[in-house]
Amino acid sequence: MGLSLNIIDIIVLAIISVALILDFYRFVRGPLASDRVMAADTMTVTTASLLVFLGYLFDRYIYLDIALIYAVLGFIGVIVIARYLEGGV
Amino acid sequence: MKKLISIVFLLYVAYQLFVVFYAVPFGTDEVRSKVGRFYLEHSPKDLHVANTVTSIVVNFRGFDTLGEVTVLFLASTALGSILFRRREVHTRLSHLRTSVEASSIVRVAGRILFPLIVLLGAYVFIHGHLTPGGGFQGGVIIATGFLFLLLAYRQFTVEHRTIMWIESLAGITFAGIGLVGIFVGKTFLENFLGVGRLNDLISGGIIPLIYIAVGFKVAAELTGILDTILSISITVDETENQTEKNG
Amino acid sequence: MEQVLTYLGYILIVIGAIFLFLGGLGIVRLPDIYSRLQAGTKASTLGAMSLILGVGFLNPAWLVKSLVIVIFIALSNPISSHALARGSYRHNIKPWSKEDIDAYRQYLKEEGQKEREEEAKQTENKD
Amino acid sequence: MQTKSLASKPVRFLYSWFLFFIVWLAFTTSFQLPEVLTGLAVSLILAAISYETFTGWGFKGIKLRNMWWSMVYILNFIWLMVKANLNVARIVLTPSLPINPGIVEFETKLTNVYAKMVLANSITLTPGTFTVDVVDNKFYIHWLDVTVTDPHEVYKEIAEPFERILLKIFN
Amino acid sequence: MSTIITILVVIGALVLVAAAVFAVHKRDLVVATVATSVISLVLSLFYFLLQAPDVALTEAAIGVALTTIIFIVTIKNTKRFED
Repeated sequence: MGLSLNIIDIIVLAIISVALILDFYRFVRGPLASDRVMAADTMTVTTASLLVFLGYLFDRYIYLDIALIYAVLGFIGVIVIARYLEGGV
Repeated sequence: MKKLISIVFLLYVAYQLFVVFYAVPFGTDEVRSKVGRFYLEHSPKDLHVANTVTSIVVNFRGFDTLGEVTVLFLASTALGSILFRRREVHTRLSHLRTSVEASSIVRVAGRILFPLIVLLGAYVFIHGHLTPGGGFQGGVIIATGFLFLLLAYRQFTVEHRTIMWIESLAGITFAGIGLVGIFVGKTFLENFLGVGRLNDLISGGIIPLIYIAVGFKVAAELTGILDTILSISITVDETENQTEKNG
Repeated sequence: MEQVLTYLGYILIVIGAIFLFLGGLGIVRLPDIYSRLQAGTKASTLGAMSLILGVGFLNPAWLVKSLVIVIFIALSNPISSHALARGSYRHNIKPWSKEDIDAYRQYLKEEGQKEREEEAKQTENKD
Repeated sequence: MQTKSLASKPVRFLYSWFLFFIVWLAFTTSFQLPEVLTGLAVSLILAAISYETFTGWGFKGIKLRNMWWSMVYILNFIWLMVKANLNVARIVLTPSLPINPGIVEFETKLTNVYAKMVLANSITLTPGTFTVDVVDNKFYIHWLDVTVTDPHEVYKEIAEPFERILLKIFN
Repeated sequence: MSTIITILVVIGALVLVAAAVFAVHKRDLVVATVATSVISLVLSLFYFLLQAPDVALTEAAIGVALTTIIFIVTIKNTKRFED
């Protein structure tokens, strides 16, 4: 893969990786199920933006579709668990 | 001790797998088999399909896909047959799906976002031959949209008769397109339409038609399954409560 | 003009990445689920929006689709966090509070009372 | 839904069709004839299914005045959102965590359900506040740094800047 | 592949393993369900990095809500241990 990255790209990727690790830390630590769900939700949003950025780096327009799916559907998984917690499902 | 042994064993297995896979030059031309090269060459050239995976799934191995769709249909039917009696009890016992209503924000969001989710699903399966995705993925997205409605509104249920009709019609369309292939050409699911220009919406012959049928079928099946299992989850509670009160 | 768009895009992308990082830091540092939801939702929503919009500016042909993604994120992300907060509260997870300010608990208590009364009435009618 | 300002069925149907078609064009970003025709067909089917619940107003919503106030609202909102995030950043980066969280309530003057949703989402995304629940016209807000607890004061503090504009758009 | 992307892949792999261990070892099944959705998220990212957008899209569409609801309904109808 002939991927040419400039310094800003590398910095951005590094920052997003650190953000993902922080989210995952909360996922591991989170004392309650809700904390973990929230961490997973934040990870989903972060990953969606990471996918858009990687799509730009690979220069493939169609890769935006996957990020679109995460943006549109990502919240339904959270609502499922939220409804379960409030006794709704 | 047991744990230690299992961890050591797992690490050994992981190491061996690493050794094996490290030797394989993934992603280079050496591993591409004859079949793979054939697909890569012929799918844009003969069929004018931008998404090679689609052309393999629907055209070169279309019969396989028909089998998969049938498996999904069987699974949904089997689930329905197991849970049917429970459903009957459910409709008799309770007028509401759940005890706690969703918050009004979620309900209003359901009104606005549901059509947009369905539109995205339609986009994914209609553009299956141009962009990633296809019938199955589009159907799953539409079913997720219905899941959102089922979660947000506790009175909302899906009309199972309509679902059955959509499902059957989509299945018949798929098989019918295949049969037309027999009559026009030689084989089942042979392409009988013009292939169009690469990267146009009207291209790839029968692929978009089949994907639309598959999309409808998968969406209908999954929606039916979701509605069934969500009703069941209430039914168990309700029947338990009922027996407690009566007994 | 193109130069300007490129600079603008990169600035937005870096801001977005920093906000995503701050969101992660926020959910690690804050004391309870509700405060964490605040940090997580706000920072990650703005971060994602800014980053995706930045990519749109870098590549003007992508602008429309990235705008669609941004709009969907802005619509759907607060809803999911709101639903999660409501679900957690109704699952009896108490918020961390210095001065014990909690209007919602009062409301839930009243509502529970009302429901119980109604249920009692219904069972009476049945019998 | 407000029965007062409900548009007639054909108008709502046309409005939904129009809106879905625009979203479709945004998905495909292409103006070739087959794409446009397919989009028209798909959004027609979708509008036929869901126009009853999708919108209550129809084209009445699209007025120059409303568009102008929506612009004002969005700009205002973006500015407040940036401020909110700087605020969160300040709190998170301060070692001592200067917060005093609590849940407060206030009553809104809005009657339209869509307006309420917009208000709730805006509150969720702006400084230190977070919608926990909406019951009829009562909002329950988790506030990261509570300064006042009286509903009227809370209303003035949190909701007023949004509601002033929202009342102009939705009424 | 560029170095930073290799690092990203390594981080993702570690997250994957940790989430898998979580899903197996936690007594609270809701947490295990969330762990599976994290696994699906990272897997989707991997497929994306390996230039297989079709598979990534499938993983995204299925893993984001459909598996969750099936597991949650199962948990609801059996038993949940909370920790």
